[in-house]
Amino acid sequence: MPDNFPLLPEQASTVAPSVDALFWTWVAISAFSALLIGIAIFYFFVRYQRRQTDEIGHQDHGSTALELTWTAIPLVIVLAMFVWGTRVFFDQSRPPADAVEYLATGKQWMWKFQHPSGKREINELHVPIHQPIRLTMISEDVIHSLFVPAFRVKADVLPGRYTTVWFEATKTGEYHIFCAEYCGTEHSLMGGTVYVMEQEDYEAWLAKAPGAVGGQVATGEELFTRFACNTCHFAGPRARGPNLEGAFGTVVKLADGSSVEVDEDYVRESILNPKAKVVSGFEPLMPTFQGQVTEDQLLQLIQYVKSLSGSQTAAAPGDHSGADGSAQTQGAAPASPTTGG
Amino acid sequence: MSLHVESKRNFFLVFGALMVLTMLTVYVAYFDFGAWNNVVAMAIAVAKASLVVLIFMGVRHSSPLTKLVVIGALLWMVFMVGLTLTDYETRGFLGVLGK
Amino acid sequence: MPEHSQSGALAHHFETYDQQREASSLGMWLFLVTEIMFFGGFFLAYIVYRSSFPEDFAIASHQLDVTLGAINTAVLIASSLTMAMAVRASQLAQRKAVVGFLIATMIFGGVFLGIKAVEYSAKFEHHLVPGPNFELHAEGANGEHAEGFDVGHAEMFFNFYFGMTGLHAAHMVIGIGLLIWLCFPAWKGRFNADYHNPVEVVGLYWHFVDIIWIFLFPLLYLIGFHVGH
Amino acid sequence: MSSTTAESAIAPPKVHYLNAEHGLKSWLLTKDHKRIAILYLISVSIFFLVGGLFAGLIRLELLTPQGDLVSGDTYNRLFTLHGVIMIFFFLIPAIPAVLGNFLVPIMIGAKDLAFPKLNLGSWYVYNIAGLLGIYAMIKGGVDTGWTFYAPFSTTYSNSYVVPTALAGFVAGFSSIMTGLNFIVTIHRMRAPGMTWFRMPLMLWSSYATSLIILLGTPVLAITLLLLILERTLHIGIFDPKLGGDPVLFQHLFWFYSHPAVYIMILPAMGVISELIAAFSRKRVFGYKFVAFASLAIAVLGFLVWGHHMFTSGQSVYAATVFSVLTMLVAIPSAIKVFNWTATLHRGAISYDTPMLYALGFLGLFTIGGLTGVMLGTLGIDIHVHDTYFVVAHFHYIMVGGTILGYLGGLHYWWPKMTGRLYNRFWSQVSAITIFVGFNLTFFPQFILGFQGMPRRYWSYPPEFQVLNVLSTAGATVLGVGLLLPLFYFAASLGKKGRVAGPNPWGAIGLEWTTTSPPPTYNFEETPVVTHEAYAYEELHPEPTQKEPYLA
Repeated sequence: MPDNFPLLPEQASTVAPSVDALFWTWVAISAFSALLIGIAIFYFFVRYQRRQTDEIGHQDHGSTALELTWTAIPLVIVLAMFVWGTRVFFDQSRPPADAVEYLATGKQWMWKFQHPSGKREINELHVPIHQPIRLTMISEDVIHSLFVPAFRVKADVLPGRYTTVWFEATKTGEYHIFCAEYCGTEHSLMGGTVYVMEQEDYEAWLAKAPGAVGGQVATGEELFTRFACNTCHFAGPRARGPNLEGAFGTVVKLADGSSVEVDEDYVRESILNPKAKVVSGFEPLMPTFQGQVTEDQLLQLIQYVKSLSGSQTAAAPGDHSGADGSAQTQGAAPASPTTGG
Repeated sequence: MSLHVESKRNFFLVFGALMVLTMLTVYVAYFDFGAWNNVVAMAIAVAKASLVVLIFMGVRHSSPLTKLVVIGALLWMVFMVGLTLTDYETRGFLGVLGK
Repeated sequence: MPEHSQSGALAHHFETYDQQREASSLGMWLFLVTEIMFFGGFFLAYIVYRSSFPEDFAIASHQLDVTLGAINTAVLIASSLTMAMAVRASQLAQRKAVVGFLIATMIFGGVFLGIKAVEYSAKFEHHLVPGPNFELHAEGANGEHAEGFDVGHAEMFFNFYFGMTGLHAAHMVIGIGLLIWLCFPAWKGRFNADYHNPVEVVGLYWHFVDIIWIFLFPLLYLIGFHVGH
Repeated sequence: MSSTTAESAIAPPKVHYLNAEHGLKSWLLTKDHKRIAILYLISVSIFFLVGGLFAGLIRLELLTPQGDLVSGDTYNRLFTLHGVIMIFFFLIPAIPAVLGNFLVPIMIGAKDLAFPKLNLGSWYVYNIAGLLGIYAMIKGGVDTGWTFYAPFSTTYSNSYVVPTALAGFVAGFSSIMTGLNFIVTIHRMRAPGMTWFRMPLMLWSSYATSLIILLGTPVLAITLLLLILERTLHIGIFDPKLGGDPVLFQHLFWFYSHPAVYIMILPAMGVISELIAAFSRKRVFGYKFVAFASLAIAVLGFLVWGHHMFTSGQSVYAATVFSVLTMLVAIPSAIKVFNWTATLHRGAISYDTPMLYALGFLGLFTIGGLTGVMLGTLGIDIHVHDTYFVVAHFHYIMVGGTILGYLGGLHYWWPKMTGRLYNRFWSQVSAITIFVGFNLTFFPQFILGFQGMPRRYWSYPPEFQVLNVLSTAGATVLGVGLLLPLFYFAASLGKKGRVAGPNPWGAIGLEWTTTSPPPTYNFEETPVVTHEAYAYEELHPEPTQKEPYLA
C-alpha cells in the first residue's frame, strides 16, 4: 500500500524499505493507541455528561494494577521499537565493505561532488544503480546536511571533520538532494539532483562527459608533486618526513609518546596543522598548507595517500588507468566507475 | 530546624586542613602519575570543596533538603559531563568516518 | 522598610522567623545550584578541549604563575574562614565582631583581586592575551620542546583561562559589593539569632566562589605541571 | 476549607487586589504576585501577537513554491524571530509567569511568593530581554534560527546575533527568578495541613518545571555567553577554523533546550489535571502516579538531549544511548494521558469552555507525544530529522499542548482573576475553531516531512505545494480562533460582563474559597487544609452560578 499511495516518497535505495517498514509500524501503533484513547474520551464525554449543576463524579482513588499495566505495556513496545530502530540505524550508518567512495564538499550554497574517476559535478550527482556508494563529506564553511529523501539517508556535513553517508540505489530516476541543516541565505536553494542510471548508461555518461581529468588518486598524486610533498615524504633514510607508503590505516607513534591512527582526519590535520601530531623520529619541519589547499584538494590528497596503502577505500582500481586515458573496469568493485579521457 | 552555631575550633581546624591540602596539591603536581594526574588533583579539590561545604557552609547541620540540593547539583553535573563525553569518547565507534 | 517589625525584620508574608530564614537559605542554595550549572557548562567545554589537546594545553598552562596561584588559593581560603566567623558572630549578635570579620573578608578578597590583576598584566606583557597579538613560543624555544605544539590551541587555553578566571573575578567583585552592603546593618546591630539571614546567604555565596577557585586552581595551573619539572 | 453556600454574596468584595491601590506606580512597583501575573499577562500577550504575526507571514510565503513574497534573507529572519519570540518570550514564561504566579501562593494558602521583590524583578528582567530582542528586530533582525548553531552564528551570519543571544541570556534570568521563587514557596510557605500529597497537581508540575528551569537555564546562559564571546572577540571556542568543535555547541545548547521543551509542556499538564478534575467533579485518577510522573519527566528530560543530534556527527554509540533514554521519557507522559482519560470515567462532565480546551489538549498532545517517540527511534529520525515532520511534531506539543493548556487555564481562572464571566458561546466557538484550524495547519506537515520537505525552506519543489496550501489555509482558521478570546475577554470586563462569584464552576481548591477577585493577601485568614486535593465527595462545593452563563 505505501507503494502506490501518491503522497509517499519514492523508495529508491536498499535501506528505504526497511525505514518505511519501521515507520509504518510506528504509524499503526500510534494510530491504534490514539484511537483507543480517543474513543474512550469520546465515550466518557457523552456517557458521563453532567445532568444537574451540583452533581459530582463518582470518587475513586485509582488502581495500582491498572497503573502498572499501562506503564509496562508501552514500555515493552517502545523498547522493542528502539531495538528495531537501532538495527535500521546501523544499516543506515555502516556502508558495506565494497562501497565505492565518492567525495562531497558542501559550501554556501552548493554541493560539489567528485567521482572516483575524478569527474566533478556541482549540485548534480550521477550514480550507477545497484552499486553501494559511500560519500566522504566535508564543509568549507558552516554546517550543512546532505539529505536524499528517496534514499532515506541524511548526514550533517561539518567543517573541519569528515562525515559519511552511504546508499545503494535500487531504482533509476532523478531524486532530490536537499541541504537539511540551515546554512544561511540560500539554504533552500542548496539542493540538487541525484541521477540513478543503469551501469552502462553511467559509463557512457562518464565517457562523454567533458572535464574528466584523471581519477581522484591521479589528481591527488599531481597535487602531491605540485605542493612538493614528495621532496620530504619518500622512502629512505634521508627523508625528512615519514614515508607514506603503506602508512594509511596503521597506528603510528608520535613524538610525545602517544600514538594515533592514520585516518582521513589525521592526514587532513597533518597537512593543515603539521606540528600538531608529529610522528616520532621526525623534526617538526613541515610548513602548514592552511589557506593554500582547498577542501577538494585535501580530499584528493587523502585519496592518494590511501592508494599508497593499497586501501580498498581508494576503490576504483581503474583510477590509475584513468590518468593515462584507458577506461577499464576491474577488481573487487565490478560496478565501479572509471573515467574516459 | 533549630539554629546550630559551629564552634570556632572547628572553623580553624578546617582552615588548617584546607591549607595543608593546598600545599599537597601543589606538591603532588611535581610528580607524574600518568593517567592518574587528573584523578589525584581532582580528588584533592573535591576533598577541599567538601570541607568548605560541610563546615563553612554548615551543610553538616543543615536540613536533609539542603543536602539533597547539594547532591542534586552534583548529580546534574555528572549527567551533563558524562553524557557529553559519551559522545566524545566513542567517536568512530563504527570505524566509519563521522559515525 | 515599613513591613519590618522593630526587633528585626519579619516580612509580612512570613509567619515566623524560622520560616523566613529557611526560605532565604533555601533560595540561596538554589541560586548556587544555578551557578554550579553555569560554571559547569564552562568546565565541560574546558574538559572537552583539554582532553582533545592535552599537550598544547599543558604547555600553555606552564605560562601561568603557580606561586601566585597558590598564594591566591590560600588568601581565598582565609577569606572563607573570616566569612564563616562573620556568620557565627552574627548568629551570636556580636556586633563589632561581625563588622570586623566582614572587613577582614573584604580585605582578603581585595588582595585576591590585586594578585589576579598582577597576573593579568603579566599576561598582557607576555602577549598571552588571545587576539592578534597572541604569541607563545613553547618552552625553551629551541625546537626540541616545541614538537607538536599548536599555538592556536594554546590560545584557546588562554581563552578559557581568561574566561573562567574573569567570570570568577566578576563574582568576587559582586561578593565584595554585598559585603560592603552588609556592613551597615551589621554596624547598627541588626543581626541576632532570629535575624541573620543576609549574612548567612552572603556567606554561602562567598564560600561558593571559593569552591569554584578550588577547582580552577588545579585545572588551570597544575594539570600538566610535572611536564616541565 | 469550608464550602460556600449558594446564598453567599456573589458580589465581589469592596476591596480586592485590583482596586486596593490605584495608579500606574502602584502597578509598576507592586509586590503582589497577582498583580505581577497581570503584568506578565500583558507582556506575553504582546509577544504572542508579534510571534503570531511572523508565523502568518511564514505561512503566506509558503503558499507558493517560489520565494516570491519576501526575500530569502527576510524569510530566514521571519522564522528565526518567530522561534525566538515564541519560545523565549511566550511558551516558557506563559503558564508559569501568568497562571503560576497568580495561583501558586493561593493554591497552597500563602499570602505571597517567598520573594515578592524577586518576582517583580523577574518581570522587569523579562521586559529588558524583550527590548533587546525588539532592538535586534528593528535593527535588521537575526537569521540564525532560534538554535543559533555555530559556526554559522559565530562567524558567518551578517545579522544581529549578539543582541538576540543576549536577549535569550537575559530572559533566562527572569525564568530562573520565577523558578527559584516557586520551589522555595512550595517548600516553605504551605498553609497548615497542606501536605505534599494534598497539593493540587498544578503545583507538582510547577515544582517540576521550576527544577528544570534552575538546572537547565544556566547552561543556556553560559552557552550563549561563549557564543557572544566567540562572535565579538573572534576567539576559538566552537568554530573549527579557530580550533573549536561545533558539535560541542549543540551538546551545550540542547542540554538546556531539550529540557526547555518540558519547561513549556509540564505546566500545561498541570493545568490540564486541574481542568479535568474540576469539570468532571472528580479526583484525578492515580494522583500519585500523575504527581511522580511530573518529577520523572523533569529528571529523565535531562538525559535525552542527544536525540536532536542523531545526524550531527555525534558517535553512533552516543546516539544509541540517547535513543533508548528517549524511549524511557515517553512513559511518564503516557501515564499522565491514561490517568486523565480514566478520570473522565464516571465523572460529572460539563462542556464548559475550559473543558473543551482540555479535551483538545488530550487529543493533540497524544499525537504530538507519539510522533515524538517515533522521532526518538533512530532509523526513522535519520530520514525525517530537520524536515516538516519535526516541525509538525513540536507544534502538536507546543501549540496543541502548551497553548491549549494555557488558554484552557486562562478560561478556567479568568473569573478568579477578574471576577467576571466571559461569553460562553463565543468562547466555545473559539475553542473549536482553534482545534480545527490547528489540525488543518499542522497535520499536512507530517506528510510533507515524511515526503522529505526540509524545514526552514523559503522555496520548495512544486510537488509539495498542495499540502502547503492546506497548511496555510488552516493557519488562517487558527489565527481567527486565537484572536477571538481578545474580544470576549475584553467584553467581560465591560459593563455587560457578568459577575462570577467566588466559585462559578463549583470546583475544589483553595483558590475557589476566597473571593473573586481575591484580596491582596489572598485570604481573610490563613486557611487550614483538612482534605486531599479534589475531595468532591467530602466537600461537595456549591457552584455560585447555578447555570454558569448559559446563553
